[in-house]
Amino acid sequence: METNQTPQQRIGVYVCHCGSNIAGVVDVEDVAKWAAEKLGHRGVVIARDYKFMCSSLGQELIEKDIKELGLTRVVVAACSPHLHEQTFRTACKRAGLNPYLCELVSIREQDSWVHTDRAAATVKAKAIVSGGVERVTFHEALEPLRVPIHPDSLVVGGGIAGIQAALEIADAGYHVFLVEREPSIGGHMAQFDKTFPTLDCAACILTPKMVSVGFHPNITMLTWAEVTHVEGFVGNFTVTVKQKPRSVSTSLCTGCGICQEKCPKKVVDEVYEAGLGFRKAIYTPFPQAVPKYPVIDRENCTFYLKGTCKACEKFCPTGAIDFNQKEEFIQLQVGNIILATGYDLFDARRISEYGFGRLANVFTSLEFERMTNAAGPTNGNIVLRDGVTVPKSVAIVHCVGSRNKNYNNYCSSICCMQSLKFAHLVEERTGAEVYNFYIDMRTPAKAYDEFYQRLLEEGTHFVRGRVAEITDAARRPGEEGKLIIQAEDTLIGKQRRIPVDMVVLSAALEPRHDHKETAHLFGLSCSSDGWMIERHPKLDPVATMTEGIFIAGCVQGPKDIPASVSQGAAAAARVLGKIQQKEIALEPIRATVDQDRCSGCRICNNLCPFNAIIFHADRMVSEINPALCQGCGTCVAACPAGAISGTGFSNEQILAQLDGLLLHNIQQLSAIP
Amino acid sequence: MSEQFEPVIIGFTCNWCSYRAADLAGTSRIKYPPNVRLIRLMCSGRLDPTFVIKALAGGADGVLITGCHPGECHYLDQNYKAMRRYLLLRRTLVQMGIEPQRVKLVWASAAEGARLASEITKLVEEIRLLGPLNWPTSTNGKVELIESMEVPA
Amino acid sequence: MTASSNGKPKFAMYWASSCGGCEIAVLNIHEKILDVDANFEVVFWPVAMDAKYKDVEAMPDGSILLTLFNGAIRNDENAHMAQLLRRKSQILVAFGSCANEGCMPALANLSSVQEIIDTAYSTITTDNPQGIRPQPNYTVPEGDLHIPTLYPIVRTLDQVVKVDYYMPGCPPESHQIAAVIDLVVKVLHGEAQLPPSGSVIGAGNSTVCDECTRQRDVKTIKEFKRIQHVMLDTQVCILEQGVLCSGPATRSGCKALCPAAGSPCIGCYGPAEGVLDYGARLISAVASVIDSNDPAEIDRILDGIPDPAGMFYRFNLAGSVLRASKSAWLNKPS
Amino acid sequence: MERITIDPITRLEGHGKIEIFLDEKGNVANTYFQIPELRGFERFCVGRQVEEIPILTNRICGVCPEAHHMAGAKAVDAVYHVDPPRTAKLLRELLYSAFYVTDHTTHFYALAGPDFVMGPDAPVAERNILGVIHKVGLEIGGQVIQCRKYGHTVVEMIGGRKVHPCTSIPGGLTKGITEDQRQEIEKMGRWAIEFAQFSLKLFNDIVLGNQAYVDLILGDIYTHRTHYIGMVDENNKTNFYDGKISVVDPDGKRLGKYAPSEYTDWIAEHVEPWSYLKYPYLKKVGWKGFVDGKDSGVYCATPLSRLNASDGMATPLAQAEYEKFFSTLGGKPVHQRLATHWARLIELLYAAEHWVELATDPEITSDNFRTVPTEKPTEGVGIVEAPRGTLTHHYWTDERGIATRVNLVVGTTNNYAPISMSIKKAAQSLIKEGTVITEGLLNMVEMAFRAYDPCFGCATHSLPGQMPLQVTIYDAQRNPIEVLKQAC
Repeated sequence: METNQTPQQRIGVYVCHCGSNIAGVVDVEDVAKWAAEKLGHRGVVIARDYKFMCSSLGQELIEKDIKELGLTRVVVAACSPHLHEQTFRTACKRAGLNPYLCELVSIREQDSWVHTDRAAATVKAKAIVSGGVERVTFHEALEPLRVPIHPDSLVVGGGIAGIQAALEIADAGYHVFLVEREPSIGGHMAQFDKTFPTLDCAACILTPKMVSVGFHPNITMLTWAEVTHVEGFVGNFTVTVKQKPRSVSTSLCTGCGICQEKCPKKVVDEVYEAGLGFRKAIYTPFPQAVPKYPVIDRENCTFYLKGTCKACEKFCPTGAIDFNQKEEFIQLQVGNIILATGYDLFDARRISEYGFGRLANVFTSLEFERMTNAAGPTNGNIVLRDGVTVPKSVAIVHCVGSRNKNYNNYCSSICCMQSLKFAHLVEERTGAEVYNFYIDMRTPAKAYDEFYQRLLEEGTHFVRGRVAEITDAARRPGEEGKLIIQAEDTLIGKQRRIPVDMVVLSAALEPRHDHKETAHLFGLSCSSDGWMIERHPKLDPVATMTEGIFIAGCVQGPKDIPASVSQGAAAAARVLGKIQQKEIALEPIRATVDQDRCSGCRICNNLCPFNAIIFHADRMVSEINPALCQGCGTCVAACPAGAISGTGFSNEQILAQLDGLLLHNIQQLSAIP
Repeated sequence: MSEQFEPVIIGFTCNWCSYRAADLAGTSRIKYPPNVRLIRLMCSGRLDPTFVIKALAGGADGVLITGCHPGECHYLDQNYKAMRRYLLLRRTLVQMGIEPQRVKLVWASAAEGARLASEITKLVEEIRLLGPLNWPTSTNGKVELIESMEVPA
Repeated sequence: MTASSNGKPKFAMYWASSCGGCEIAVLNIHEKILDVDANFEVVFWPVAMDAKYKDVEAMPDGSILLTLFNGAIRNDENAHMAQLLRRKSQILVAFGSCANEGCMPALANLSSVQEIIDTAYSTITTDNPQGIRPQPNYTVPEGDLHIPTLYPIVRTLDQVVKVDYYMPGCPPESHQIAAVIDLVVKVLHGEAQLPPSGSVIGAGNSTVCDECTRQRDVKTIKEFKRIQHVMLDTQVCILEQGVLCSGPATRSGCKALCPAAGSPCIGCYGPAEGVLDYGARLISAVASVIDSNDPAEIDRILDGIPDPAGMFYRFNLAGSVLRASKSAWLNKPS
Repeated sequence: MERITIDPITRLEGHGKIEIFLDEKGNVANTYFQIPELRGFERFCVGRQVEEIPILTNRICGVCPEAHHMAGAKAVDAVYHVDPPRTAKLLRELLYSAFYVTDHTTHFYALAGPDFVMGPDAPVAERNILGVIHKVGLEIGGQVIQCRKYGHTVVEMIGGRKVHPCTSIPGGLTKGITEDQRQEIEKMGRWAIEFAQFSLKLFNDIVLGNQAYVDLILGDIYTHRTHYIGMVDENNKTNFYDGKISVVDPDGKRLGKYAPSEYTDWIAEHVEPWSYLKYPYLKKVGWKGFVDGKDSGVYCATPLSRLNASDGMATPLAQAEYEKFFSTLGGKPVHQRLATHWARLIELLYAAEHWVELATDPEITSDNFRTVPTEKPTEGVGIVEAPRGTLTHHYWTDERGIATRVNLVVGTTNNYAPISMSIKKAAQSLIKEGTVITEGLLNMVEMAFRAYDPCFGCATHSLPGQMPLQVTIYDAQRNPIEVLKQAC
């Protein structure tokens, strides 16, 4: 049995109270005492408990013992390695012990915080410590792998978050590739008219940023383009980008716009105008588009459909139209990636009782944004579908698709403020009666609640309750030809029917429809809602589990413009930090093949998703490229000859930990209470 | 403590999802029975059936194997390899007279602390019903019995 | 080093629960057998000479230099002889699959002894109306008769006594036996060193694929086939053709005889260096290359392996981590 | 009561143990020959993929794995209702003939030889293969080794390995042989014929030329009037690989022939509580205990039995020897057990001749050595003649081809009862009124034994005829008064 042949080490065990976080449930003194007594024959020479091991005093305790007792291994029983592994490794390093000879085992997240029975929790803590002691015996002194960081970066998504991130990095003097799926950058913000709570014009604050992106010497914009493949690892990503054919030569086009005037084909603009307005088959989404070059929408272009027309080509003064453009694949070398792919708007049709798509005068928030936009389809006039009638009463429904277990449990966090903004604009531009139907009013950020107060004064009606139904079936006098809002007013505890001319649905923000593909493409994981998971919800909101890939803006969760901008900047700062380091130290967790013992059976050959395993047909052996290996250990587990070993998680380490956890190393089990 | 049988369960977790789910369960103070002891692997793809067999032979009454949800593996699709091994291993264990319910595969993302906790609770209950495994090679089993046993006349 | 009267060190070979194939394999080294005769005094070798058990017992402990022990431990007599020869020998070698890992007869560890006995004495040809079962102790009119007691499970030699060296194979290939004899003779003449105690001798340090000449590609298996249902390509890896082959997990040293003969490796040379559980290794490897991510489909594919325990632990069950099925351990019919 | 224990090697080693009980007068009251081992193949073959069983059952016996592999192969053919191509059958039988040559040679020279070549009274130390070599000349030793080599070479060429062949599967073989191999095999076969003839001549000169030996052979001690069984082809000529089992009574009258599928109508097995090995007997006649004669179901299955049960040999040279055999020993059937050694040499010659016949068959190198089974597996019986007796394998499977039931009636087992009887007879003839002719006893019992070439590897696991005996004679107080030993 392995445990009998383990090399003897001088091991120190340090049990943390974490204030009362651990000590409150686990008898830490007993655990330490037990380790000293029962694990002495396994090499434990000292076992201490201390209030806060992670405090500088706690760390000094370890360093002192290493020096004075000549410890060769250290086990710390405290919180999750994901929190403090580095802390204690560094402490060991300071004391001259290789940091990888330290093992941090969790008796907080996995014990004291999840159990209540003191006795049982203490036994479990002992088992966990014992597992750590057996495991650490087989740890090897390792050196982190150092890899150079490529100074260029990739930002995916040209919304406000992506723009901010790109500018920050570019201004710092490093090159950025900005990839955007649509013909222009700008994202959702470009569709808005006013922004809450300041009500300043979205375009006015966004366009300058877009322009500076367009002209920035350190930014290469790839619009009408998509990332199709990501390879490599932090510092050394190889990214393949598909450049969809614009059918317009960007080198010749001056963006004069004649082609768009002359194009005979009108197309309903589902994206930018939210279906309210039209664009041409050759188009730029909006006048301030960056870049200025239009694209030809080949699904709708007469030439591509019928083979004739070519009006644009005829009238283009610079001969920039190129019907034969093919899609291209561009390879980028980057060191870091920022993902800022934003959100999709909840499709209000899914809540049929709200009648969107069925009842003409039910509008979505985005439609309303366009309507209120001076450059929008109605030149900023708030009117019914007929395009002329000004509503005398308007209902604004909050939480459409949010905070609803049938659709999305989460709060989309912007709808309240957006709805208040809508209410104000209706009030201001039509003087109509405005009813806001809300569940809870959420106005937490700076100057938000003041805005709410202002609305209250403006006389907007606030009804607290979820809208049950929106119908045009009149039941009472005065309801004819109106949209009736059926809702319970939870403040007065009454069902109410309120007839209005127009309804605006504040639709939820949802993860991009293709978020799963995106996650897989970049090797990230999503929460069950579909938002990308950050490395730590509080302490590391823009980093991900994957080194070198960061997230900013709504891809991480619903948020408003200021939050998106600060995340863009934060992600950029993280990237700049990495670039500054020039090289990065990677966990030396890698698999290696013992060339003598490898039989060349090739079982492992297609198990590696990173193509790190190479087969040498000449010598009939397989080999692992440490630069590509990510250390998952799948090949280690699969190798039938046991010829592949993995540092950090070797069979010896895991089997030893197993024996320890099962307290095989303790002679008489009766020793356990 | 009560007289009821308290199984010992070894859980194998993925560094990127289920181990973090366990952390999350902790930070959210979600309670579950203390019968499970976790081992951290970099990925469920690292799971060598030897570990499971060794755990059972070494005195564990059950084994929990956890990994990222299909399609969400941090290493793209290594969790599928874990699933394949699990399905074949389970068939073999049945022949060895080990109830299949003793070895369970559960997917849990880093966000699913609550789910992991409830899966652990469920497994503990299931195994409590099955009773101890006490494999004879384990310290709590009776390995001596084979020296002494006579063929019944 | 103990020398006998004629100055030659003493040699012994013994079989416990085995088939005799190991002895045949030794006889098959042909002329080499004379080297043994020239360099050793053979004091105990049932197959080749009159074996004086009482003399063995009379020998001083450790007076036999080298004992090759084949056969598994099935009953109390086997265990007794293992202990006796351990005492008398300086170097005890577990010789052949049975002594090393139990071999195929250890598949008996999937059933209880009771089932084994009941089956043997109630077969279709057995005329046994009173359901007689052989008894370890039985009294006939003339006196008492004894036969050995079967243990509930088959055990390997090193599960009973300490073993110095392991020589795998069913049986060990003669060229390997010859090589080991050469080595020992060299050691006797001070021209070579013995490997560290506990090592495997007379085998390679890779696996069978290393010696297999079939072409190999990356492996993706959509269906497991039974050998009788496929016409195997003679040039291509057998496992890649969907037929289970133990080659990838089995220690090299046999020159891949079976695959060369068109049939899959059955694993008689046992696990590779440092492998704790042979079957688990093979399960891990084979399952990993199944070409599906859909549990239902994987299960369908696995139906192509109707007897995983029998296929993956064909030779290694007694030497595996679990060693026997629960019903065998507890001698309770499953 | 006095008790004599004859225990191969030791009571504790246990590869067959003889207990002799004397009555108050000091005459033999009874003898018990016990087999102390059971490995349970009939149980643990169940649950296996049926195509595995011919490989699994190899491990019953490392001395005659070829026999088990062949019986198993024929059984799985039957289970899958598939008829292998002619080439497959030829190759299997070729492998089997070569094996027979090796096995019979080994037995005659290494085991039986010493008794005759050196003479029963030669000193223990010389009565072994080395003694034979010294007496008859080194080249004989060389030739015996050569013969073993040749045999195993053929086994490896066709069976894939020297010990425990692995190439037989349902419907045929996994490989064929090349023309080069065929030529080599033929060459070795022709050598084997000469060697077999030489061996017969040696037997002729040394044994038949020596009246003392002839008397010994014809002596009553070694005579049992039992039934005999053996496989014969459609012309009732002895065959080892395929055919029906011919059953003759002590008068040589053929009671009938049964096909493999019919074996359960003919063979049953008796159980004693003091031995792990069962006692097969002729069902139709019935179990009457350890006795001779027409009314006792006890039968014998050895080279002698096969000659008694057949009408002759299928090859010319062997046929000639067959005729000489019976004319010399006074017609069929021959009941003297020691004649088995001669019969074995005649089989050796037949095997060698057949080896060459097969090796020169034009179809032997064809690559049509497999038929892929198409029918659902059910149940099947395979029978071959192992050197030490008729070997029967019987498997049942479910529709997936997983064995659900297995029955094995194994070579030596057939002779368990007659061996026990021979032992008793030898003991009785040598122990009278308490006076024990110890030297003789040991020797005679051993020779009685050796005639059957018992392979308890097949039943338990010790080697054919490898029965170095130790006799301990106890007085009434069970104190050993004399210990005698005998080498092979």
